[in-house]
Amino acid sequence: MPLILNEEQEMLQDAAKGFLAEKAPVSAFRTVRDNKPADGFCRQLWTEMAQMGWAGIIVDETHGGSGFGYVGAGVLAEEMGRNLTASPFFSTSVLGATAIQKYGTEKQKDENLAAISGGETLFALAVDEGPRHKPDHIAFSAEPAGNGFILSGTKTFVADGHVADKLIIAARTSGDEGDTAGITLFLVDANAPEITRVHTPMVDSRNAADIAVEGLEVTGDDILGELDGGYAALEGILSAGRAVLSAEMSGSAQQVFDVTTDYLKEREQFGQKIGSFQGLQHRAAQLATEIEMMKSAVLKSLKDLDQDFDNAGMTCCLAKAKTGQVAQLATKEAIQMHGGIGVTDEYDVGLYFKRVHVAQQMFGDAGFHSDRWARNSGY
Amino acid sequence: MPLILNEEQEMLQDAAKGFLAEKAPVSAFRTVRDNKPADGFCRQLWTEMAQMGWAGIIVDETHGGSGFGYVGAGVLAEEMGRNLTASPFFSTSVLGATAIQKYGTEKQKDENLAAISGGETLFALAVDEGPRHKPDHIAFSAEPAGNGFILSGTKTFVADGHVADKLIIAARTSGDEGDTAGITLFLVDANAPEITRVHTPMVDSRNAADIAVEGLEVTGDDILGELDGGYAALEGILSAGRAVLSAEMSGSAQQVFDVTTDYLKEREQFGQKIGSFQGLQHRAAQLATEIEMMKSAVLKSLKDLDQDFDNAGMTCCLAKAKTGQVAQLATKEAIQMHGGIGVTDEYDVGLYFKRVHVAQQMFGDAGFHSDRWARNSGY
Amino acid sequence: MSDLDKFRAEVRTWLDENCPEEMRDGDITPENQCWGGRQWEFQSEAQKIWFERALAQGYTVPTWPKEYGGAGLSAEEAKILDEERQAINARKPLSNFGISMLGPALLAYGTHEQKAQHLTAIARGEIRWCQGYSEPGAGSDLASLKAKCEDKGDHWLINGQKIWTSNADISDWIFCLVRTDFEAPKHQGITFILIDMASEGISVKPIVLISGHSPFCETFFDDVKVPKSYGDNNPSVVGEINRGWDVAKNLLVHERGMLGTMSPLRGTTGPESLGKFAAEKIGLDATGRLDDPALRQRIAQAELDNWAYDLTVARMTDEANAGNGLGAKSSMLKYVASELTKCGTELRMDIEGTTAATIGEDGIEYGSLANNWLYNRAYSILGGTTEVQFNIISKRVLDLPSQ
Amino acid sequence: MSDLDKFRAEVRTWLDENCPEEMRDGDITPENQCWGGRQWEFQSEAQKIWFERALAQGYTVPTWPKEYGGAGLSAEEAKILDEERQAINARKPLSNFGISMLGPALLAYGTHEQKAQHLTAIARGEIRWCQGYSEPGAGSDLASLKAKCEDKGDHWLINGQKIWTSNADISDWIFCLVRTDFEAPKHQGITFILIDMASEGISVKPIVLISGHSPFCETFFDDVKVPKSYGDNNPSVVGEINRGWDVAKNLLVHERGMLGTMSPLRGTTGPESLGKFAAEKIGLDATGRLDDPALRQRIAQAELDNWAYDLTVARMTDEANAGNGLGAKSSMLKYVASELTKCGTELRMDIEGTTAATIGEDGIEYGSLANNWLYNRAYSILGGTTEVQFNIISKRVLDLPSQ
Repeated sequence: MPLILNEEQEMLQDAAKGFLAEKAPVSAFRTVRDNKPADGFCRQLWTEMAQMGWAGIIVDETHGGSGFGYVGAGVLAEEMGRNLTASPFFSTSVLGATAIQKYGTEKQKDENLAAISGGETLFALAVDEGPRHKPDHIAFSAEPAGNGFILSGTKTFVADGHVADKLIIAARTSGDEGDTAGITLFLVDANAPEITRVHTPMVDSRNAADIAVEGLEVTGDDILGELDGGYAALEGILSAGRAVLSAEMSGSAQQVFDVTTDYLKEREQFGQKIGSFQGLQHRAAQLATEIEMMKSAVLKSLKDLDQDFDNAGMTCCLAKAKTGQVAQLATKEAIQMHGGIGVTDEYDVGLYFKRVHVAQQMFGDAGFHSDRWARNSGY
Repeated sequence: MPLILNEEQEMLQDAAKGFLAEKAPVSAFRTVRDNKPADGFCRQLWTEMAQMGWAGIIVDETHGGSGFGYVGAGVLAEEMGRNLTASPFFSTSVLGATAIQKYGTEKQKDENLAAISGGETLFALAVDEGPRHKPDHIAFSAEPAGNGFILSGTKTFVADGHVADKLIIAARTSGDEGDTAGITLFLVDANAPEITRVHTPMVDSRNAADIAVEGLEVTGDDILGELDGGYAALEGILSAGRAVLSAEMSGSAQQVFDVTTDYLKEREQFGQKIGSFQGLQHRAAQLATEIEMMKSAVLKSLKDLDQDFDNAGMTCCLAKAKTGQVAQLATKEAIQMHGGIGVTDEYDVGLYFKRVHVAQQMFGDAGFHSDRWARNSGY
Repeated sequence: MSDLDKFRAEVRTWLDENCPEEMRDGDITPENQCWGGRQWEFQSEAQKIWFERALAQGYTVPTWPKEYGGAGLSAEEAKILDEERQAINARKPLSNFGISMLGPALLAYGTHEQKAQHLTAIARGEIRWCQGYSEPGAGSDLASLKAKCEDKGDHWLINGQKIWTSNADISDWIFCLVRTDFEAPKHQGITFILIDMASEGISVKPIVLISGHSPFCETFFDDVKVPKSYGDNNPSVVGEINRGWDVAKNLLVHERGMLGTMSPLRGTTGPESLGKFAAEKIGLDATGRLDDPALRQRIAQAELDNWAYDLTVARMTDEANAGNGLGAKSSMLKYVASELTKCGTELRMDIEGTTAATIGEDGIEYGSLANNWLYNRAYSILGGTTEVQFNIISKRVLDLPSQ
Repeated sequence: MSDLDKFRAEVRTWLDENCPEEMRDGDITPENQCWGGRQWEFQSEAQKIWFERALAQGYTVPTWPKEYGGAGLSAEEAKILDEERQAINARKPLSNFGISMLGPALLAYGTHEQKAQHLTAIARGEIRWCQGYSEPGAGSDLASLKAKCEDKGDHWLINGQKIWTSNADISDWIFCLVRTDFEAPKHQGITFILIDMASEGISVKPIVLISGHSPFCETFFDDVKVPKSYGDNNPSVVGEINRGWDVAKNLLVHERGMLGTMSPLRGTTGPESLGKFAAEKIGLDATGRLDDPALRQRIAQAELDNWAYDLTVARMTDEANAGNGLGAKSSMLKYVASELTKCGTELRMDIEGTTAATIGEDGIEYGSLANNWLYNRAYSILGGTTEVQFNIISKRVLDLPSQ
């Protein structure tokens, strides 16, 4: 399979560019940020996205989705990254949809996938329990009780957790905190009275929640995937998330670089366009090269998810590592090359810097993934 | 104590510059390299160095030395680094003299220090047993036998080991390979029939030896420092070595940078001096800054050795780390900025590149020392 | 007992008797700092007492001549005063841009009458100054500034815009670079002028940064009339007309020196090392190493560089004391300090993870880690960008050719 | 069965029947490569047989026209031949600069008679060519070359010096850039000329590199007479006089593409990963990580970058096949490949420690790790320095302004 978009995917990309330019450019994100609606995003926009088929982008057509797979999701995420579009796309249409479609029972699929595709039900994935990503350290408890389990524990940094209708919670059904065996995923109603959600606005003006669960009773029907074998499913969902987040960061990095090269062509100092200074030219050339490398890594991880989902973990890991590094470099260079105005709120480059920081931290930063790669490679 | 040279040290520096420019410039090193004398250095030059008081630079005046301490040794090493001077200075006058003067008995001092200062006896330190520096992993065996010990084992990369008259060997008298306790230093005659030395010319055209010892009988009088407590002494000798090696690398880095900036001012391409290109200017400015940082680190480590020898370990560690990084960057940039002629043997920059590589590896490279620093700092 | 020893003993006694206990917390922040100025209100009685006692002694501006409100101390004496003040962890009684920036320029270039008016008012904390140098089109290339200053006989007429005027909204006067000759080569048509911010036609707009609210403003001049003179031999212009660049250059060097000597990583974690802080937050692995190898490497590198930087400041200071001035090498310190400052908060953001990236419902809290982390991006831009420092190093330290 | 499938079947059979077993080791090195030329001696009977059979088939230069010794294959056919050859791990029967560098230029710019003489001789392995472009004063700025070529009526008279002429000491002819007009703008006075190395006045001096002996030479031209023509319609000059830059530019792009597509880290450790190699040499710590944290980080970064690089080559190839040419982005590949190549051997030197830094009594052994490590410094210089690649990227990819 060649490492380029096919015609259908290119059309999706064009449509996304057009839609977002009209409905959700960076100025729309600023409005959300400044007006602080309780949801943290614009419901009307989300409804229109769902109508475009985006909410069900990876969902099979039989379940009301548009069946574009992960390359399609990545195409959308990249454009959203360019426009800093805030929406429940990532938590619902990537994480939620992947969880249900790849690991759900037929009943779970029937109950959820159409609602995801229609933009009706919002999902959130509750994994981390501390300030840093550590998916193999799950202490959140699921004690057997009668026919089911009782869930108790806390989760942090649950993206869109404040508005989710359903939560996917990684809990421990056996073993110890550091074990990957004994983890089970549960699909629960986010509005259950046993669940307390505290909204945590993030520095990128996106939203998450800290979640505390106290004595929530669930049954075996609420398990997503295998009892005690949820880690593989968690890994699969995280891989999809990492690849699509990488696509989003790639879009942000490309956009901020484009804005910066435009600025280099306009801004004059010392009687010359600053883009004519070789010091800046050489840094721009290096960054442009890194961006090409990043784009290849992202596309490969998305294609791998579509082709062989269960074995795509390592390429998603590498993509997230590379993208984290390049997007951070791109946003730092953007601020520096813009000079004084680069640190003003009025200019957009700072917004990209903040978003990339949070997206880096989500599901592991470049250091996390390089460590993971090395360990997986036997060193 | 201010972080500058005092008047006496400045005079020493001027004298070293003058002497080496006349007697041992880079061309002299090329002659040694190309003619391959068995010693690997020029005996006549060494005799003259000893007459200048360099061989006993750190040796007390009561033992025939010139008592300049480690700052003095560093001043000389820096100038030797500038000129790539090959001599037994490092192994004999730094390692050997430190070992005897700091840890020797009065008898050992009387027997050895004057001979070192006179340039008559050559020393070598045998620590490593594999291709990478690991001073806390000593397997070389010293079995108790009668009143003494029997030494057996192998050592690698013993600098100047091929010509040394005496060897300082780190051996295990108790404990296991990974223990720092149970190491003992022995001072032995290098020409003992139980010792086999294989000359190993290095890529920097300096010389070392692999050493194999089989059943060499020694007595308690041959112990240098404490029985089983030799690791502290070893650390002290290594610290002194690291600081002085850092001074040498600092000299090499400064010299190769000077040569490079001269070239940038002369060489024309595209109708301009290449030093007028901002791309190269900014890299040169960064490197110049790094060199200043390196110089401070080196001087501090030397001063610490003179002021409080036993507690200078960490600054010597940091100096070696910083110097390794900067000197490597400086030699790489020198080759790259010289372009095609930078990779020819005819130009000197490649000689500095090779020397810095070997000096980096000796007694731990920048990675080794940053790991050591972090561990020592509790993380 | 030498004169200096005697002085030290006197200073020690004076400080001990006069500095209120509450002012011995050492830790000046932009919030608790005593700025002075028309709008100034003391935050505590102790702050007021400390200021007044210091003022009476000439210790708000110890090295300035007594006739302008200072204590006329020599450099050695001032160093002793500083040491003794720090020894009891006492705050500075007054600190602001008038003392650090305008004062030195007036001392070097002002007439007696200019000094008498302006230095005295600064020393007494009566007037707070801001700086009007940068313009939207004149950042790194400061000398290309365009704020127009026309000679209208008895007054100057000023039109134009300044940017990055710190605290312009709460300052009383501004020292400004304006263009008095548009025909001359760019460095030769600039004039250094002193303007009352209450003048008609001046308006100020605060700048919001990526880190949130900031002391920076944009300052607009719309047909602002500035008297030629504030009294006999007390012109509004400092130095010669069209020679303001010389005055400003002096100040820029001063500013760069200040930026270059802060201790970059220390501000990040307080007295503790970044690595130890990380070990507490993240924990160690089975080998005793921080349980995040990539982060560990970055922290060790930052600590190594910070150590070498601190030593370089020490070495260059010692060299300067021995008669070898720092010169353009100050650009090296500015460059490294700003990189390390950025690096320090970046690392801490990574150590603290999503906790640090979480902000309140009201946005980024002033003084929070996230606030500092974002603000610190400006360090490699303000006071001369890193690129400008590189240009200075390559030309003035390395003597590389120009194109 | 399509024509191409049929062709594939034929080729497979032909290779199977004709390629000697000994030639199926795939691993061409500068030592066992079949270079051809007047001084050439086959290293084995198998090498000779394989060359002769391929020659008879036109397979020494498969895409060249049959009349000049090729097989006249289309691009698709040539790709199939290559795939099938690689499938049985067969060496190329002949490879040299004539095939890779001069051939394409002559095919594009040569007269029929030039092609008939030179292409045929290349195809038959009779003449070995070297390249005379760079001069001591014309490296990155190649177009500033000064080797002087004067029109003397029936011959050209050449004086000057070339540098980096690979294998000039064992080559038969040289294709050269010389200056025929010293008045014209620098790109417009250059001529591309073919010269017999046996001509009187040519002398060659090998260049020793930091890595030891090398194929590179300096080549001196001292009143060298070159005939205007080697026969009817067969001039010594290729293309127009003073327009040699156009011919050369074509070749440079070709050369850069070649350099950009090698697989940078693979050459370092063979099929194995660098990290696994390090784990074997150095061992793991108690947590299962390589027992050298800094080195581990560097290796992981190199593997990550190498992976992204390989994917980028693949993606750009796919884009080119889909009609979006690579263009100046080839400079990106050249830059990254040379950095990774240097990095790979650096890492291996650090992994192997003093073992790798030890050389024999006779100096650096050819083919040793140390030899490669040192030689690899040249990758970011030869074929256009990294700095030149950056200039190309900023101008032709990013469209940044010129000064």
